[in-house]
Amino acid sequence: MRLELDSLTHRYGNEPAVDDVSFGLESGELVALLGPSGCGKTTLVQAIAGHIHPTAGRVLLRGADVTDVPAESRQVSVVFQQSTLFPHMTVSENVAYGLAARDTGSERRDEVVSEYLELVDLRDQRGAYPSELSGGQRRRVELARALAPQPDLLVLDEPLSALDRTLREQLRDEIARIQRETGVTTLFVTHDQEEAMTLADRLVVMNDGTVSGIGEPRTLYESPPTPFIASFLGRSNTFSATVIDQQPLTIAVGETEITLNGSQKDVSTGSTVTCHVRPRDISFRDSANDGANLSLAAEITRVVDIGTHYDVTVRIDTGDELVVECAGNPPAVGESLSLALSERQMTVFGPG
Amino acid sequence: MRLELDSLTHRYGNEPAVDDVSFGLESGELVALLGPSGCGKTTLVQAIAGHIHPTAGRVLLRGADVTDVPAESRQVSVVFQQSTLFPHMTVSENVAYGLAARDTGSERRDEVVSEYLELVDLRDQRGAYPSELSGGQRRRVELARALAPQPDLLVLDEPLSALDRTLREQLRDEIARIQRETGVTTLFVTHDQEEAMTLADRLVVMNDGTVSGIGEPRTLYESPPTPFIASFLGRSNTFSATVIDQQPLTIAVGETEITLNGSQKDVSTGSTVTCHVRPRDISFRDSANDGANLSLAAEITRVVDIGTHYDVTVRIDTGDELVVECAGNPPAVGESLSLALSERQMTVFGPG
Amino acid sequence: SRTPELLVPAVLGGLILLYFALPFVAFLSRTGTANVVAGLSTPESQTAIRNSLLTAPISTAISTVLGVPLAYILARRSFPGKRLVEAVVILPLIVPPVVGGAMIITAVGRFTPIGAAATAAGIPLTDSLVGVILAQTFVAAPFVIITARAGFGAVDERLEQASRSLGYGPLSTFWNVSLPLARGAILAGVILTFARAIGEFGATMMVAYNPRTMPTRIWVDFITGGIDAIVPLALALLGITLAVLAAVQ
Amino acid sequence: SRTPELLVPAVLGGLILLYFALPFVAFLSRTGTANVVAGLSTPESQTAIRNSLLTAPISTAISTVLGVPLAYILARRSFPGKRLVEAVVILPLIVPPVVGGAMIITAVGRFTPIGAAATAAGIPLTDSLVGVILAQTFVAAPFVIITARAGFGAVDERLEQASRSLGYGPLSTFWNVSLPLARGAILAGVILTFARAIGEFGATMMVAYNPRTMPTRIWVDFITGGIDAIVPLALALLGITLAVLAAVQ
Repeated sequence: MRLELDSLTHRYGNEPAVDDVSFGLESGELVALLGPSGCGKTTLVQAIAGHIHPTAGRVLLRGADVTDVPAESRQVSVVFQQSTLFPHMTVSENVAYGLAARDTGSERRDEVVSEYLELVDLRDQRGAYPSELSGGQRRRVELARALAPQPDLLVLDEPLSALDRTLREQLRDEIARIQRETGVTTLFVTHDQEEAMTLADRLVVMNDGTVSGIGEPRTLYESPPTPFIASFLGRSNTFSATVIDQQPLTIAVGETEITLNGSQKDVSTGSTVTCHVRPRDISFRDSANDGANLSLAAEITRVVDIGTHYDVTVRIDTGDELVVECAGNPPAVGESLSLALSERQMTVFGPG
Repeated sequence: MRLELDSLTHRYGNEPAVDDVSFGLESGELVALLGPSGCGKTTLVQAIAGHIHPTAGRVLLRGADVTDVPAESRQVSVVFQQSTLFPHMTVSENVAYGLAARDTGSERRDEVVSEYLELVDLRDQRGAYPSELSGGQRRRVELARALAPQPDLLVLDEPLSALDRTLREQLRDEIARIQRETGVTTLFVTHDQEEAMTLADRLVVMNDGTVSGIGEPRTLYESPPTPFIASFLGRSNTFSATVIDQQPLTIAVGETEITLNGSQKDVSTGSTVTCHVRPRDISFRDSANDGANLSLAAEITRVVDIGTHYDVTVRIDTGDELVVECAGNPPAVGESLSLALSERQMTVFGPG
Repeated sequence: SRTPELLVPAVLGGLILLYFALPFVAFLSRTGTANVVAGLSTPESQTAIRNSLLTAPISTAISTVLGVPLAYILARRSFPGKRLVEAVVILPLIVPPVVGGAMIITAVGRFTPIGAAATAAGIPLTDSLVGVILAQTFVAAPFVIITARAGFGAVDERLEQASRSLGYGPLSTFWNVSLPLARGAILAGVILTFARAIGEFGATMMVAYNPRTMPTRIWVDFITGGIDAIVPLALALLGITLAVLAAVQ
Repeated sequence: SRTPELLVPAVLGGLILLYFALPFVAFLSRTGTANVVAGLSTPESQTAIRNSLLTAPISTAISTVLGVPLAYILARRSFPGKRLVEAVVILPLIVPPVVGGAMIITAVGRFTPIGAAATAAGIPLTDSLVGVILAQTFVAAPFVIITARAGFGAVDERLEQASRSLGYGPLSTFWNVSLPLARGAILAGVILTFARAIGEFGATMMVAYNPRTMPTRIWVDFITGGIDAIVPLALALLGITLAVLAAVQ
């Protein structure tokens, strides 16, 4: 593996920032490290880059333990949320900086600088100073500077969070392209699940200093292993139900009994479970809901026009309110109708 | 009208920041002022609040010209992107601050403070200092402080931009609820089109110091008046076409001729037009595409699994590449098939 | 494992720390040999202490009352000639104290129009306590201005804008928001100004060699009695300065 | 339309500006009446100028070489006893110069172990140019330390981390990134230190009344000849200080 974290734990004073974190990146992979602010992402970045020494655990690069190796000997390039371009150097001096450290000859250095400025589409800005560039251009110079020394690992620490949405989406696509073209092993750190899911081959989802789940975006989105991942990876409705039978698992949602043929869940009869389903996976039962094998009675309590779609809030038997996303022709408030949802798109979490 | 900007222009030195901006807010309305960074939004906020004196034009509140009235006499409350809670005062002292200025008796003041802390669900934090609160709690205290003196106008200047996505969506819903409950006239300033469209009754879209369009979110999204709004309000595909006939407007997209019965556009025959259509409004023609009356031949060039959906890139006759959002079962790369799109969801922009 | 990285700077920095600390320690260990109480109870010492305790607080008060508003304007406004104003504020810090003293004499000395008028009115501006205050204020005031300006600069202007929008005028906003939030920096500036004022020597020697303050008394006693003669008064001067520092922190 | 808002602070601030500027202007207008060239060509003046131009740059260099590394450590690291180190750095700024001079004498005076050894080796530490340098360094070094620390503090630590990750060790990162980016603040600190060193009077009078520097010469000439006798040398001292300020800006 290119990068491996082995039971990494770090405390600031007595405050644990990350606790027993283990995961790895294969060569050429783009993995997103995803979690809310304060979940310990930055501490991991600092430990991987070599700016802090973890309280316990190991960092391995290409299989070698580098926990005690200083930052300058790790070949890990980092791009932070805030620009770290050297303001007293031109664009090409910035990009050449990491090459000079590796004793690249000055002619070869010029070539490499041109190559990477070409890659980020900034060949005409060679002589400009960072202060003369736009926010998006600065990001791209940082990418070029980080990539030019051909690092073993590229760490992008919230590289898009300080930007406007439009620019963010543009640069996100550009990062995807650059990663495809260079094949550099990349750890993309973000709090934005949309960004993470769009870019990453795999997600490592963190919560409160620990790993909450690891997997491909679609797998984690469709079959979240924990309630935290269910709610963090996208809008989520939850409602409670009672287990009334096992094999097949049968639950009561208010008056309605639902049999889940596909779900294998270790919950005892009589216990309360939480069901999770996404707003876009619920529809209003009408002629053609082929895949939707489950039904729930509901009353419409609120309809909001979001412009791109309608958010319809409904109340079901249990008193829980659910949101249904609906593209057009929303029902009227007060109407009673039947919700259609499919077992495949519903996740059941046991108590505790 | 509650607030009216009348031909507002402001220059910093010789640099024009906003140029001839006019719009108004009706009593009780929630209007979003939307535009990318640097489009002049902040200058407008400063002029409305009374912190800068515009180079030309007028600011009217309840019909009265307040352009020369100092900030403290305007009854306009502002919440900024960064917290402006007074760090040396407790939560309740912060909320009471604006009441004390208006000579509210101290007993009545306590009542009002409780009422507004109740509104933002922070009744237990009365005695806390801002530094002891979470980011989300600080935002809510700011809202309570801004609302307690019952301002004529509430200006929210990028209030959610510094927060994580999850918290941002939570607080967005909370702002909608609070605005509904208090009925305060609100100008919500943001660069985030999703936020703006979710919250606002009407949008004022700005670009480069001028107003690019005003209207309801759905109208602007579905029938964008300018190419800027088309691309800024959501993902957008563009492709070029040539006008070959008028009445009905007929355009040639590569080899394909398309007749647009509903479009009334003042473009001369032979001129090149730009067509705009959203990725989610294109589908792959199969059995049932009732609404989609137009067809285009296309070849699949790339399929990316985003987790929540697939982004399918296709190339059409003209060489333009379009992105199609598709929920499941994406076609294979290299496949040739027919795109279905509806005239209603396509916008044509003339040259220039 | 990271300490060796900064070994060279640590050694260099340690040298200057040692040089700062050594005289301090040597001086304090010397105090045992002198009779401090007897040294301080001579009439000359008493007068010097009284003069210093009278003039330094007044100089500090003048510097603060006039300097803090100036610091606020410099932190918040831009105006034509601002760079000149900044240069004037730095000037007394750059000008050697004896030259500053000479300058004050050329402005308000006995034979200048201002000085002559003041003397005629019974308030001589040189060789008087007023002269001491003039010298101290000139030399010490920049400290509170520069420090307070940095303090106001660190207060986010939007906090003041929020206060304005909540119904407070510029003056009440200054009192309610700017001043309390810049309090720490202003206090640090006041302490520096007081320390500089009560210890002022060069300009005072020029403008008001008489009446004696503690620093000028120390000099006179040193000339006549050597180092042992001045330990009590030097210790008292150091003690007052450190006591003010401790009281305000 | 906004100026009246700040009328009161502008008037108060204007008063102190006036008080800073008035002596300066009065002094410069006085120079016409004195023969500057003749005043500066006496052997005494020449010696004083030479001594000052020799000692002040050396003191500034020592303060910078030892102080900047200390400033960097204070800006970047936390360690046990950091508050004590900070207090020691502030100490010479708080201690009155004459007391500082007295302290230096108790540490390295002729009759102390260090002073006696140095004298025996032919390098007396008091009443010598070395003594002048010791006095100047003690009083002036804190300025460059405090200013450079603020300068390093304003450099985003992540720029240094980026340099490390790009293959540079701590020392080359300091040279390539930290030092150039804190350059402005460090230069400002060097100027303040030089100005304070070349103008140093109180501590110098105690530690090395002889050989004369420009400030001590000004004092001696003032006692014997009054204000007119010292205008040339005071003007020269002011000119050197302002010239250094102008050269570096």
